[in-house]
Amino acid sequence: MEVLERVAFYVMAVIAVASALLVVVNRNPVASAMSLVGTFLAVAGLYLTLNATFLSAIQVLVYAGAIMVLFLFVIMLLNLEREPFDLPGFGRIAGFALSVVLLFSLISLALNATARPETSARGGSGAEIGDVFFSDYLFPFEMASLLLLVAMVGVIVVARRRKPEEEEEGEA
Amino acid sequence: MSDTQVYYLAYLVKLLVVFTLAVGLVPILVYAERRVSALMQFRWGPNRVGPFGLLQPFADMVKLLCKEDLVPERASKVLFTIAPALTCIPPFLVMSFIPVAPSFALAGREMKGVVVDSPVGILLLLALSSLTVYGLAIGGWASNSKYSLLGGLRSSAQMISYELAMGVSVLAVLCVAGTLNLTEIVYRQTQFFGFDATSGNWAGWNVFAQPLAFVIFLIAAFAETNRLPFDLPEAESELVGGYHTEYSSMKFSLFFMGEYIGMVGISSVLVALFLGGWHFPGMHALGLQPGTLPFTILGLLVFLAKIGVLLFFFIHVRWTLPRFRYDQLMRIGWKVLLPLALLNVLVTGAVVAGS
Amino acid sequence: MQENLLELIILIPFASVAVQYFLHRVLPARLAGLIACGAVLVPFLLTVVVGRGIGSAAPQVPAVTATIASWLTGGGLEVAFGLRLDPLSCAWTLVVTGIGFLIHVYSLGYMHHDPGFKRFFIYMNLFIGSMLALVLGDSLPLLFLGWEGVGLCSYLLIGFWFEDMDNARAGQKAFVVNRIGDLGFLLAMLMIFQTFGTLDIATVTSSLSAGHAQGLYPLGDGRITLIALLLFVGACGKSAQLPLFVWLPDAMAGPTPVSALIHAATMVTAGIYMVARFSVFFALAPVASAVVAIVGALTAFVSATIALRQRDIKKVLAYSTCSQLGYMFLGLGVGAYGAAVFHVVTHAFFKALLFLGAGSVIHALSHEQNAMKMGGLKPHLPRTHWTFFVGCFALAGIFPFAGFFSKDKILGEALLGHGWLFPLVGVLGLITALMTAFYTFRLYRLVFTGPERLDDHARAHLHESPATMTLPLVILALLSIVGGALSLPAFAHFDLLGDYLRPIFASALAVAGEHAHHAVNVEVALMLVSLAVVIGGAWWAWNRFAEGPGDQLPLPQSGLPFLLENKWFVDEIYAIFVIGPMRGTALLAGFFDRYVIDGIVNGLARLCDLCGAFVRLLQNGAVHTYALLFLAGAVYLVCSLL
Amino acid sequence: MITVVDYYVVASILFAIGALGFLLRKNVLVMFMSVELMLNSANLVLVASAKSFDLARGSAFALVSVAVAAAEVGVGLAIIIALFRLKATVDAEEITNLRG
Repeated sequence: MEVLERVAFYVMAVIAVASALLVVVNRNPVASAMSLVGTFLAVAGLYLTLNATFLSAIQVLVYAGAIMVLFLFVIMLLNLEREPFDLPGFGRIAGFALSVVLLFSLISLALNATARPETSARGGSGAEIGDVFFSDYLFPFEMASLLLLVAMVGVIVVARRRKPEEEEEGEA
Repeated sequence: MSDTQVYYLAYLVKLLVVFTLAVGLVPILVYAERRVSALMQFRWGPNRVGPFGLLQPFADMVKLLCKEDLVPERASKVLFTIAPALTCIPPFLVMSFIPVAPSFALAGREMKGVVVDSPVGILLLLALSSLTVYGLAIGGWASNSKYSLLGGLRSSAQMISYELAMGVSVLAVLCVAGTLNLTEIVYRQTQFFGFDATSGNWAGWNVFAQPLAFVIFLIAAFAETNRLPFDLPEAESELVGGYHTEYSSMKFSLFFMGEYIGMVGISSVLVALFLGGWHFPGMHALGLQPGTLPFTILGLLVFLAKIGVLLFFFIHVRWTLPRFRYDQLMRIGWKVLLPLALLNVLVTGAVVAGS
Repeated sequence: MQENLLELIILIPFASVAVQYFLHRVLPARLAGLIACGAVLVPFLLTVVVGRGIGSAAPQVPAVTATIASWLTGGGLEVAFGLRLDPLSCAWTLVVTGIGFLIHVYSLGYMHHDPGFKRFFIYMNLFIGSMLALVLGDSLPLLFLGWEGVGLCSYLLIGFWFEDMDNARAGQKAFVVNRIGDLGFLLAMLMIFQTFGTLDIATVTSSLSAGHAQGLYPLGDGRITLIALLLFVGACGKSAQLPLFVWLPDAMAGPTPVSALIHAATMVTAGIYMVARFSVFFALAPVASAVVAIVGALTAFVSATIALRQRDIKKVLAYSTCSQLGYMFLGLGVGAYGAAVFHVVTHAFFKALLFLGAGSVIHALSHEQNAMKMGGLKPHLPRTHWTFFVGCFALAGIFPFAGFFSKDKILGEALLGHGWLFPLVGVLGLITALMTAFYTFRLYRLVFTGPERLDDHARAHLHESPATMTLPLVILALLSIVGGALSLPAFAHFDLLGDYLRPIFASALAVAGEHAHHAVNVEVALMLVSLAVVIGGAWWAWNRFAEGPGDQLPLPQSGLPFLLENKWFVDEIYAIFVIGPMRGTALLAGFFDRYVIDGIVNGLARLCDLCGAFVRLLQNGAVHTYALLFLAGAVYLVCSLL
Repeated sequence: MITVVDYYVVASILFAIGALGFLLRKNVLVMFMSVELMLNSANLVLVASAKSFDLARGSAFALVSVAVAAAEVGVGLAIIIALFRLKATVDAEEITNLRG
């Protein structure tokens, strides 16, 4: 079984990293979005290998099922073209260099970490997470719902197409 | 052969059974659709190929396969190619979460009547079925055609909207069932109508405990499978063919198949969630021992019969009702179904918490 | 139980304010008025209930206390929202809520047509609440809070009709003049804290008398004297005493019920309350007491002289109020604390009655206030007339009306005191009593008898006031008749109020030495003298103004009448000697502010501007630049963790 | 044996790729996607670490972070749409002026 676990981890990790790279490299935004869906699904798979089944389902449901559809929808709505290729300027070269430094520093930071024994008292099932939310973290839970409500109102206000007369009022 | 090997072999067989079911039902459905529609319109329908035209679907398939595989100019080739596959995969995956039959003992272990028995099965099921939208949206976008794009946009908007009502209606069922595990949910329904004396919980088919959720789910199911009266993404009269306008040959047939497997999948979900799964009143009285293979096969047959009835209903509705306008569709989804579903959850939650 | 009721007494008016304020859109005016009235009546009844429980005379001052919440805590300071109902505050609370209720009812009629009806009742209830905080507060800060609260309400209500510039100015004047007094009070408070280390009133007074007993604070101690004087400065501001009395006559710009409630019956007596509350300080500071007595007597005298020639019906009463307040301070100064409080109570009765009666007249005459344009109203306003008549008798101090007993008590204590000071202020008070009787009946004659001098507009709308207005008048009139029974002269051996208040002033009187009881015949003789003086004054006015104002109608151009007509030119003197120099200083300060301080500030701003111009180069609006810098920071953080 | 460290490494790589995408791409949408990538890697670290302590608690944290991400994406996309209406571009290098 342990071999299976290893295989699952490596497959998921490779898919995640590869499609993440595709997100950045693809010049077609839709292809980027689809690659990102791949990354999310792979991360969901990683959650499964961590026994966080509920979170894994939520990851697929929210990220792949909702957030990325929204992205896709917006890309289609704006009807974006492929990004033209242009020569990298100073900022991009610096950005690339910085990212590489970040990568290596993060990895060395990660390797410095000592693996603690995996002694979680509770698993990641829906019932157990529910217990946590409805006892210790009731307030954050409610705040999260409030945040979503506020975000919903905000989105409607911001994205709404204004009528011409309102536009004039806004400018006046 | 050791017990473990027998077990794994049986597992493989189970897998195959479920997937053949899903695929095998497609030609039958296509045939049924055409025959039923013909019956309803006083026509003959296909009756030339094979006895009663039974081989028509295969003839159609051959025809589709032989057609030229066109890829529009300036279309995004990779996306154009993977889009049809993306519509087909999620329904297959959905099927793997459905407990199609009761479990039986095999080689000293319990063999579940489901491919993947996940503790959060219903969530994963919903999550995966929501991925169908990518196929349609990508297909519409990659075709580089305005009809397809509009079809793709419509489908993504429609599916997101109705997924909400659907998910919320399922929440009410989960409140009654008290678990996210589908096998468990079906087991809780192994009584036609009534309460479980020991636990004091509802133990009958959920359609009686949750009629409103059932209706909402049913309506949403039509929208999710892009069937009439919600087939706006592929409205012939407005968008030619919607997202699959530019598709032909095998890719088109994949879209086609995807729609029908989707119907099978959503019908299975309906049966499992609301209609008692493999259970039918009186089946225990036949003298078959629960937990044995014959009982399991009986359960499977019951399940299939239920799916068949639902699929007939799907077809019947398609040839009965006219299509909604797009704004009507959105209004029903957001302003009728979603509030109703939320109300249902509220009331159910209150009742469950109170009892 | 009693504690909870005590809390209710103060919370109800504030709750009512909140209700009226937040629901002012939906509440019908009539209902709002009734709520406001109820919010005063209920505390009155509660006070009666709670106050009955504290009547027992124990060695300790009997009191009910309650702590609503802790308030200021820090360092050695600990102040709570604590309430304390002892005989003194009980008397005041009863006056405030009782008279206040009657005036609220009266206002229902008086303000009936006013567009600011609801606003008026919000202010009124706020005033009642603040006044109760002042009276019931067991600590100096709470007392001060109520003190400022009533000041605010007074300001709001004087300027109630703020559309008129003059009214708004009068409100400002009251506010500013009060500030001067408040400064004194604030300083006194700080000194008390420094001296005693606490701001709890009961603790302060008891530790002072205890300290005196141990020889810590000898008679005439400088520090105590200073505190007493500063307290008196505060009292002067609030109670309109001599240097600071100019705001009260102007305060008559407010609606008449306001004048009755705030500027006659309750708020202006806050100074008396404070001095009475800290009577131990004054008892230990003979100099301060003398100052109180002299200032009181002078105020009584000067105000009475001004009232002699006032033409505005409310101004006459306003100056009379100053004058009567002077009497009260005189009483406090000579150590007749009980008598002063007694006079507060009776004065509240008859001055409220007179103001409300004047309001009724003004109401009937469509807001005509000039007494020269009245006359002959007796048959038109029968109920207003006889209640006003009763009020006049009470104010003039004619036996057996309420004013006679209280005034006589103060005068008796003053005249029969020893040393040069007491008889001096007593004589001043006696002369004032003469003038009081004179101007009171002058006013009565001018308004109600003689030929009618109304203008056409006023005559057209002439009418008796509605029952909501006359009923309070009748009740107050009855109180003015029998109010004297609360505290009969010493020889009658019936002194309800005095007995009730005795524990409060026990320590002060112990310090100063109990007044000797005088022989009965001396007291009776004094009474007869003062009665004769008063009746003489009344008689003189009665005859002189039988046929209207007579020679008082034309404006005098010289001599004493000229001085009196112009109120001794006090306002003008202030304008030259106080306001003028202040204007000059302000001009200088403004110059300094504009060129020196602003110069520094602007210079700094310009420096920042310059710096900003450099930093601005970094903010080029491109997200990528920011992200790059941000990431550089992140990388630095990560590397520093390595 | 797969340990927490392996997950950390994967998360680090994902994070760095996200940062790279944010810095190199000009399309606001793709930049936004990169941000989501970074967020996901952070979540991964959270859940992986939680295995050593309390997985349910860690999952709950991650769940809240997912909810926040959902809200953030909604608002972010709405802003991008409004921006596109105003400037007719999603090129981050062309959107440098706050004033419409």
